Amino acid sequence: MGDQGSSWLPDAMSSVARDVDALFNFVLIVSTILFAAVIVSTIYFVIRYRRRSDQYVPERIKESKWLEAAWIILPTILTMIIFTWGFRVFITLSTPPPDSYQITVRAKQWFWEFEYSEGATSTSDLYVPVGKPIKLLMSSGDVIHSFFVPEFRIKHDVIPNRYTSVWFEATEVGEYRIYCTEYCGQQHSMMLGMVRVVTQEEFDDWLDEQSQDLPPVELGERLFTQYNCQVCHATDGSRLIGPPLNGLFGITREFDDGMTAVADDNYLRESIVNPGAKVVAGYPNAMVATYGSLSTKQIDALVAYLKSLE
Amino acid sequence: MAHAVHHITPKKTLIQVFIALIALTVLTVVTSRMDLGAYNILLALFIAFCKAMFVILIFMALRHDSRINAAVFALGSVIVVVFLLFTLIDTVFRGDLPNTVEGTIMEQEAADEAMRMRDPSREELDAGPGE
Amino acid sequence: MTEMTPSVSGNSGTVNYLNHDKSIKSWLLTRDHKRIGIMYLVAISLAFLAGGIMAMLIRLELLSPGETIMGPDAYNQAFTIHGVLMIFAFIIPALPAILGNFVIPMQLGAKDVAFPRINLLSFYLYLGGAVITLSALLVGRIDGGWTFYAPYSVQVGDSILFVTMGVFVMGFSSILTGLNFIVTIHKMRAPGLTWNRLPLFVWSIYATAIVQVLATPVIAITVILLFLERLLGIGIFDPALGGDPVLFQHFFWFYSHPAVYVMILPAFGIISDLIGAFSRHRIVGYRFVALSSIAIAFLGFLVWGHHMFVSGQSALASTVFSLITYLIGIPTGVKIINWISTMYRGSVQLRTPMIYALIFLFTFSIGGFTGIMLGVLAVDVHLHDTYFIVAHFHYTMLGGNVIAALGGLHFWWPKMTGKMFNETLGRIAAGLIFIGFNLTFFPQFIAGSRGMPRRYFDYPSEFVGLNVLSTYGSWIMAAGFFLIAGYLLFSLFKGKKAPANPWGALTLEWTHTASIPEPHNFTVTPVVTRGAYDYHLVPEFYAGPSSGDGSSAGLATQEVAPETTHEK
Amino acid sequence: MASTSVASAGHPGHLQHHFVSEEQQFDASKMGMWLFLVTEILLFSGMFVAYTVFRIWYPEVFAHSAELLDWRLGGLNTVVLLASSFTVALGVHYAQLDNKKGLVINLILTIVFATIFIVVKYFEYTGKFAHGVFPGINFQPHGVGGGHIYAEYDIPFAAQFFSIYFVMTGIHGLHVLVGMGLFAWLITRALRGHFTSSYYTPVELTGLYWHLVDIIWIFLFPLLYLI
Repeated sequence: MGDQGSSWLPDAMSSVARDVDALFNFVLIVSTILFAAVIVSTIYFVIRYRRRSDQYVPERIKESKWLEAAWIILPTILTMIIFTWGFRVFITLSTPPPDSYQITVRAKQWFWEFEYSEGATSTSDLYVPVGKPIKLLMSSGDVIHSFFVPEFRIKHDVIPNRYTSVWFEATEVGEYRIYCTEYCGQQHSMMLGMVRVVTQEEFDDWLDEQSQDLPPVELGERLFTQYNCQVCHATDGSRLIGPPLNGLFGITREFDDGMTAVADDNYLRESIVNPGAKVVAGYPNAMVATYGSLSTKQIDALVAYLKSLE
Repeated sequence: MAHAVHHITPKKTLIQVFIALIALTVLTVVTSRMDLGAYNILLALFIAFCKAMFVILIFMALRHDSRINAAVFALGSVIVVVFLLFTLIDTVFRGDLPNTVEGTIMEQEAADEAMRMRDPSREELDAGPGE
Repeated sequence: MTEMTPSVSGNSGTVNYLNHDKSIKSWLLTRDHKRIGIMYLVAISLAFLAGGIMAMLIRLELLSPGETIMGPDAYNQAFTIHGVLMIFAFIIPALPAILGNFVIPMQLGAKDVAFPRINLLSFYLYLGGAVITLSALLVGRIDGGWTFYAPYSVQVGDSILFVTMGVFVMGFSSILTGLNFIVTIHKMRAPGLTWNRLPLFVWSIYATAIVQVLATPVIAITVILLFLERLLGIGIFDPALGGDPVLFQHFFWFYSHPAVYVMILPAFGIISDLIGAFSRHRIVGYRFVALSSIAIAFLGFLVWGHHMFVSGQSALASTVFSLITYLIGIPTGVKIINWISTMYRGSVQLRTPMIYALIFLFTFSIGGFTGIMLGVLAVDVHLHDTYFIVAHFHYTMLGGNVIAALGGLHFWWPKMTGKMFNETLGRIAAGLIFIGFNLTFFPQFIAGSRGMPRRYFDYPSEFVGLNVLSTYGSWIMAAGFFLIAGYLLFSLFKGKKAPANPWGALTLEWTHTASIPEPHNFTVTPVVTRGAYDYHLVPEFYAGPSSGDGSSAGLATQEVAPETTHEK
Repeated sequence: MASTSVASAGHPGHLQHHFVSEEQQFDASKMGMWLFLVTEILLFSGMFVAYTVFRIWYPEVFAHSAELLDWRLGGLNTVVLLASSFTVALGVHYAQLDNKKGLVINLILTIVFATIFIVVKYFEYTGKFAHGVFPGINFQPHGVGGGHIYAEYDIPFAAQFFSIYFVMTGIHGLHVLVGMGLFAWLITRALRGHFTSSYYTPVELTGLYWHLVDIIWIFLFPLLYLI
């Protein structure tokens, strides 16, 4: 069962979260006590020893070597306890159990891709079964990102050209937000995701469903939202960062180099895979060319979906 | 007078040091052509260190300079060592816990490629990460 | 054995550093440390104003989720400009270059710093660096945050070349300032001013200068390598070419962590001077406070990796860096205890500078304790790169450096300008800043530990309340800063004439120079016979009827056999 | 000792007003120079760290790539630079003895050695560039020369080695050029008789700078050429 969080911490929803919280709360309480001592003694001294006469010069107080030593030794002991404790929890956090279920994570500007061992994939939404250790093997396709789920108390940088990982065991079914915490460009704060913790049966069903064939338009629509396309492209004709995409198929488009082209299958395909090739007049060449990794089937589905938009 | 305090290094000493430096240069070239394994680099660095000390102590006259200048130089060198060692504590031990993989993805792909070249039958070998 | 009477009067009619030559040229080409300090004050205040405006825009944008007043592009630029200006153009130079320049030679009993021309050069390097940095705005978007992490900084627009070039040039300014102070403190002390008698501000600037000289060259080479990475693709940092982005972080933090001690150590010195003067008490554990600054400066070089616990560096490195982080926390904590003990059985007077010292004890303690939390390996994993970090950083930097800087500015204002500011307004402004500061940044601790990441243009609705509080706080704080600017400028024209020693302090700049000091500081080189805080040795100094609030008439330091202080 | 006869005899022209004595001024300048040298060391330390990190990661690549660097040219430059350090030390020696001729001759010799160093470096660089050995992404070794088939050196991370080589020797070479300018300036001043045994601070300080440039090369030579 997950713990209720405090006013300081969100709910603790992973097996390690409670260990982290205990440590956090211990340091917080000790700090608060010491801080109160600092403030109370300051205020007391300021009032008690306020200047009563301009002529008064206080005597020099005797300094006690023992007291000085105690001030040094006691905090040292205290911090060493905290260090040791923090180190042990850190090792737990960093070492996935050997029986972990592995999911591959690919971070790109500005979304998360997840690939499951059965071949299923998902974007932005990470499906995991409850009560089972999950290891995420992560890498980045462009710049440094960082994978953070507050409720699980886990975070690790996702870097290009090297695999890093985090692990967690969700203790309760629910939905927990994924944040990117390493500044990665314009849409950094929109690079969100969701961990959907489900029961083992639901998870297995979901994996099965993923391997079934969806109709192309439906699959395309799902991909469109999964890849956060709607952040930049409206489907109701309004202007966002990129041009709106409804009613697009078959019309003639003008580009910023003065050329024109009919929006056919090939144009749509090219605009997904290589967005800088033809940039619609009046819009910045801002789309990141990270969609080349989509499979042919996925691109076909997206094109089918775009054609269906009125 | 102020300048009377300054130490004047005798010409003879300067010449001796210069000859020693040339000799050490020859020595470092000669030893580098012998195969001493890991000791090659240690020896080369030791010789370079000796040469540097000659230059610092005699040419730069730190031996007769005020101690604070020697302290400044020593402190700077210590900080360089700190920079080097503490960075190496990371880079040499990168991937000591399973949350970071030691090698880069490029290296793994190159290794996998090399294996596939040797054994074309193992098509299923993936560039993906090992467990 | 001679009797030496310090210059005591105000400034009327006498020649001082401000009126001896009023031409523009005499200012621009001055080698007088005091004038250079004043020029820094003007330039750095402008940088603070610009950075502060950015901060206000950031807070305004975060008043509500989604777009409030600007889009993500503008927001990302705003926090990058805020960070770069505040770190490199404001907080690193602020205390050494303004107050250090103005005060240190006088506290040493010297006529000037060791290398006055280099001092002027470093001012123009600072100015040039700041201009280069800002010229990036003309080139394109300034992006990437003040940390310039590779490979993002390798991919963004060319304006980052100007930003980093500006940082490079300002770095040289910082190096030259530090170099100047080290030599000055070693070689230019007045006769009798032994190391054990130095004001603690001098000690702290000395420790700061060591860090400036040793750490800053590394940011220079980091910037050079980043340049070459962009221009030639040398593949040291860029992972696409086989480089290691984590190595960039080592390079960056090897400078930038010690740099936070450039920001905070001078603040420690000012707080020591303030608490000593307004408690009229010798600083308890003087030697410890002095030497711990040096120790902190050195240990500051050994902890940079605590910024990288989740970066992918080796766990061994994380462990070592975490361990040493505690070692640096302990001397800092003991300093706080020493300051509080100094008030014990003292004679505490709550003038405006002292109020800032007390605010410092409050805010910096919070900054310190949260620093310990962030040093805990497992807890940092959760808190890293969230608003908890942002809050911690501002509690130590704004709540440490800037609060101390305000205390120091109020403390030395009469010496700089010869005018007293309005004490009542001073206290009101201090109150506004205290309330505004805590209201701005305390909610950020909670937002952070509950999971709100830093550098977020948009945020989930659960964080709205905390962000609204924070933005309101920023308005109160801004009001405080504008009030200070107002009454300080007002005092220039209408302020009461300041006596030579309005606070009854015992360091040389108060006892032996006029307010306003003459061009070469001292008519006669002072000879020092006691420590900077030995109030109990000169009770006769305070015996006069009006001594406490002003004239130091009656103070005479006996001259003992002069000692030569500068080493061979 | 502290109150010098010089000070009481009136300020000499080169003594600045804020110093008490020439000795204080000389000590201060020299300490300032040592501090500056330390900043130079730390500037180079960044490159040495990058070198060490990549060498430990890819030792074979570094050993293989270093074959392309000619240790004879590197060795020649080492000797030349050591000789220039020696002449600078002699120059200071003569300045201290009020021997203007000795000072000028040695400063000229220093510039001559420095020029040889730069010329050798120029031929090394152009020899590399001719075969496509550039720093960074332009690294595309080709052709045959000096007994090397350059294409054999087109292996992963060789580009890093040569990037580090060019950056380190490039910044070092820049320091040599700056030093040459300083020595030219010193010669003109020495000829005008500015330096005496009681005032030769610029010679001393430039000498210290030059020795440091030499020390950097003492480490660069085995690390780059003799792997």
